[in-house]
Amino acid sequence: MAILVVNGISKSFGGLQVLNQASLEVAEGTITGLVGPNGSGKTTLLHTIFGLIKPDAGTVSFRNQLITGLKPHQIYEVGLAFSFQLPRLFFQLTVLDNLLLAARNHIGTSFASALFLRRRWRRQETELAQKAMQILELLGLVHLALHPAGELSGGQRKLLEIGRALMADPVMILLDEPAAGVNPVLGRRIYQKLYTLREQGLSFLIIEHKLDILLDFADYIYMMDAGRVVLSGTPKEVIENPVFYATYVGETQNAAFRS
Amino acid sequence: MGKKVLALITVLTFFATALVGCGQQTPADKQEQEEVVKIGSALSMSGLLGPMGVKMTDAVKLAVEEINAAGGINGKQVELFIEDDATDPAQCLNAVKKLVEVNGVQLLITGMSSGAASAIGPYLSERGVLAISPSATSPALTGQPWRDYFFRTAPSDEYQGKVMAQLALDRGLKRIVVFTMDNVYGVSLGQVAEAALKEGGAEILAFIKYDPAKMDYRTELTQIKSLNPDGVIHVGYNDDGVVVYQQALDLGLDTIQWIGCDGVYGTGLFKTEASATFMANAVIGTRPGAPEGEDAYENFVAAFRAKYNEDPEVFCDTVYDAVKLIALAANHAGSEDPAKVRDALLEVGQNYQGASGTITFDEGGDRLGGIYEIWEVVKEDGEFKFKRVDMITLN
Amino acid sequence: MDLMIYVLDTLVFMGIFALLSLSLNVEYGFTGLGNFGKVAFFMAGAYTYAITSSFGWPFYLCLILAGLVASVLGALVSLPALRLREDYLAIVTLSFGEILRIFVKAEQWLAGGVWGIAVPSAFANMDFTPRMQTWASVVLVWVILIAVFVFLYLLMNSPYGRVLRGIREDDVAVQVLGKSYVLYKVQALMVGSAIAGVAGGLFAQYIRFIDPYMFLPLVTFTVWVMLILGGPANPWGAVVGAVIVEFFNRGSRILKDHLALPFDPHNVQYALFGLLIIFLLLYRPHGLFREKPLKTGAEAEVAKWQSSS
Amino acid sequence: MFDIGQILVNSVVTSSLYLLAGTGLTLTYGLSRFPNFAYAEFITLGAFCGLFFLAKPDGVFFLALIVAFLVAGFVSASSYTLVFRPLVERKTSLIHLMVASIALGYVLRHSMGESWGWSAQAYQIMWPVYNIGNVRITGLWIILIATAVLTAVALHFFLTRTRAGKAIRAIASNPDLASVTGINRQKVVLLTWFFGAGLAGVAGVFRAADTRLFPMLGWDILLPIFAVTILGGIGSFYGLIIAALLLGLAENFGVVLLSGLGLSTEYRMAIAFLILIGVLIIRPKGLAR
Repeated sequence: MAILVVNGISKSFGGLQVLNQASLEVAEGTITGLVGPNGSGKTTLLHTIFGLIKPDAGTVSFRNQLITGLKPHQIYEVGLAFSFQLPRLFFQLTVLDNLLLAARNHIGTSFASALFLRRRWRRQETELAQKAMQILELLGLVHLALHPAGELSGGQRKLLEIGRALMADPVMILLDEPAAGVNPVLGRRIYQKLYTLREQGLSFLIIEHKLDILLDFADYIYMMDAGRVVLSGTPKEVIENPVFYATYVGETQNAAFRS
Repeated sequence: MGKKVLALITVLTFFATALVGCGQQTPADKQEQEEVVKIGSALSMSGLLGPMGVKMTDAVKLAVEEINAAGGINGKQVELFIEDDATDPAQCLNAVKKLVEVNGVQLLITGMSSGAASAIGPYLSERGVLAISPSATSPALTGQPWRDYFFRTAPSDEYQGKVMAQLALDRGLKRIVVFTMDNVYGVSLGQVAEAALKEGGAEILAFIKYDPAKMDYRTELTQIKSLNPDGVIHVGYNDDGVVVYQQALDLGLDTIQWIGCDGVYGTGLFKTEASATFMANAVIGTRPGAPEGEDAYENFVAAFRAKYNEDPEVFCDTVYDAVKLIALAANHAGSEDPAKVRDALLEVGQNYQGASGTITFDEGGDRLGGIYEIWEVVKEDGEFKFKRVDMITLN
Repeated sequence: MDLMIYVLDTLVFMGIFALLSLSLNVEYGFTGLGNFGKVAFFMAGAYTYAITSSFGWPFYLCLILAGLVASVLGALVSLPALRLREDYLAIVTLSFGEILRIFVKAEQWLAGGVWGIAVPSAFANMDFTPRMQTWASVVLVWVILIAVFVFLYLLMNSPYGRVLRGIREDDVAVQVLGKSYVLYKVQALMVGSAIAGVAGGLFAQYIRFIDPYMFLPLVTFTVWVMLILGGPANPWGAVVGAVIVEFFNRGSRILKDHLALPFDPHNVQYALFGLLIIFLLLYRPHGLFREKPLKTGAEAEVAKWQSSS
Repeated sequence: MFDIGQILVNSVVTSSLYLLAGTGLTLTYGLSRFPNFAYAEFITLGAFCGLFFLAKPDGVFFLALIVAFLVAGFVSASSYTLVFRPLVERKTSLIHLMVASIALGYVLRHSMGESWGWSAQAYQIMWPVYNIGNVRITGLWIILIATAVLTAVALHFFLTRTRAGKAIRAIASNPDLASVTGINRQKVVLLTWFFGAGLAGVAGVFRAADTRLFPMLGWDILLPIFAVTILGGIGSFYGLIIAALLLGLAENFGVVLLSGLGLSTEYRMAIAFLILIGVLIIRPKGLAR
């Protein structure tokens, strides 16, 4: 049962065709990996799915609902969450606030209820704070909860960026290189957490360069090259396919097999 | 944090001391205060009216000097406090409040523009502080509820507008454009003239208002040119007038008769040769004038020239008279109490022969009628000069 | 001579400018919107108050209307610019201030044009002495100031305030986290403009006569000086900044009586303010008071968690 | 009824001024990525420099232009080095940069006001006036139009033929790319700040010669210059040329329309504003992009 269907997305910037009829499907309750060499259009595709970039052609549907053309906050509403490759945190806000800002259906975020439903949002705030602390515990950031996000190190920022997507309580999460910039042990821990969430029914579409980790956890893999999807299958099928090696020939020195 | 608060407190205390310091006098100060009469002047020294206001303030200084030389008021010397209203009515009120509440001034020369006068009027009336405006000329000020403590030595534009219109009619101008700057002075003078012209049977082709701060009037002037009128009624000040005339000369508008007013009377208009040439070619104008043969005006001009090595400009004479009238009234009343000075002003302000002509106040504190001069610009020996053509007496 | 009146007068102006500074704080300090046309909304409020009070309506109704009209204008101005880059918002608001002044000047039927318009005092029927009249204005202004202060303090220490601060840091990230930043920005501008409008109403009420020459871009600049000096995103900073600048403004007039200077300190002060701003931005961009972290109750949970683990 | 020929000439004069004054703004805005509101004061400063030469009737106009160019350029380049570059290096936000530029504007304007006085002053040169049919044109306008055209042509060759010119275009179109290709970015930006404000100073002399000279001179034409810059597309010199022509025509014919409708000609400034709003809604990247 496909939860997300991407059909024939094309996009060009200036004269450069970045996405060329890219299509893929994510089955419900799976971790689906998206791999490919640098510049193959993975990040652009992810941004397009989340409405950050308008596609020239093609459609995206989520749970049989067409979401192309929707704004990111509307896509968030239907149950998706997104995590940037380079963390876009609120650097002057505390780590805790960064997480709380991602909370779904928070009463106090609307003008009127912020003023008139104080009781209710304060109660909700307490509950959300506990949830946020659980996520911080997972990410090992509990001691930094009240520090401004700007004081975090690069790796910690990356963790917080992922944490925000978790905080959003989504049905499905789009992650752009969750294991990049963190040490391999922590990278695996992140994936283990994602895996337990998958067990609970969440779906994932993940771009990852650290293939050794991804291949251990992914249910299905898509590979992109030059703006189109060139290969798909289970991790086993993909690594056994000669196209995979052909595409990565120039990449072997790069991130692909770095572990 | 502690340091920050400390620094803050220090700064605030410094200013607070400065503020309060003026209120608390040492015994020596107190004695001194009894011996002086304080007069405050809050005219525009900067902003749009700054150029006029600076010269007017010079005239105030001159008048105060002369009063002190003649023995002061009720035997006391006059101490002058000068503030700047920056051509902003809100700043004018601010300056007046400072003069009254901090310096303890009760006799003021202020309200240079009609806007400033309107802003300070209610406050003056409530506080019972007397002010004379030398240059607020809007007819709208007449009969305001706060006029009990506010006089003006410049006649209402009601009069001059009629003189301008009459001048145009006398010259046989039938198709006329009214071209005024967009402020109280310009528009009210223009509207009075417009009404009088219509009554006199002339046709008003257009009433064009321009922004005196804009300094580029080519489009408006081109429009006038296209309308092809017999004459233009123009109300402006020196600053914008010089640009208007310069650009009008460029466009060849000097073949039309222009009728100016007191605002465009002054050597400021001769700052560029283009403007001066245009005026000599095309402009005649009106202004409140001193009666022929009276030497009050000539004496004032001579004294001003001796002190500042410059000719007095527009409203210098009315502001000079305003100071002199205050002194005269206070001496007459034998007191500097504003209420008594006010009553005395109504008495001494009857057929007073001032530098700006005969001043007679009505009960509302407005200057009555007056005498108007018709002027033109001539070029004599390579020098441009204003020349009196005629005198008109209005009542 | 009544020094008390002058002190009270100073307090009124401090309160009015503190309101303006707080309103800019909503837009710039918390939401990161550069409103360079603050004076337009101040003016809109002042004129709304002047016109409605000339109908004989009670002053509180006029003040509310002043806030409403300014707030609607704030929304209108923001619409073309908000979806675009922040420098466009700056240029559009700046221009709007100039245009609104031209409009009021040119349309004489509306509010007297260049003649200005007289405004009845809110306490005209109460037979007050001048000093009491000023006292009444001080109380009115400062009661409203305190109310606005508390209102903003509560609003900014709520999840709503958190979203605004998030937008200031990165509006796209906020959008990805499910909040339409356009909506929030429009709301922030409406709240900010409403407060500026009320400040304008209070100004008109107090000064009792307004004309277009009172609303020059200098007012906007002064408000920015206050906020940058006091410290953006800190409500105390906004108020303290207003108090200091107004104090300096008054002080420079009085200083002149005691010091012989070759220039008028009152006129030079804007050049000095300019220098001050440049130095602050270079060496102390957070002003006198730093931004405080949010207080929503969530931070209390952290302590429990940290001590238990 | 209306003198179309005269209004056309007026429009071209207005356009030439906007072109001269807008060139520096569009280039610095394109390179440094923030609107410098103190730009107005460079225009005013140029005008005041001209006063040294033109206070007497026998002043040399071209000398005034050159000195205005150098002084305005120098002050602009110093302000960039002393204020804006340190701010940029501190990763100051866009809004802070704009606030700093407004603050700098007040510093410059009030310093000029205090040193030269707030009252309007005038240059003393008389310009010959020529009649072409019903249309009148002054010597000053001819020089102004010629200067604008020559500057445009020279700048065109500079931007397309020289290394520095190409660098300016490269950085304006893609700020990240230029640092990669080994162009000395700092030098290019500094050069633009100098050169652009120099042209603003020249525009100031023309404006003051055509009208009068006072501290608000630059501020009063800042809004149309911003409108022209955005209309043409920020950083685009060629867009600016078209935009300057369009706005010149729109303003001058707009005033005729305004008075035809019985509205105050003071709305002249609103024309630039309305065009600005229209551009922001329909085509926020301007004409050229």
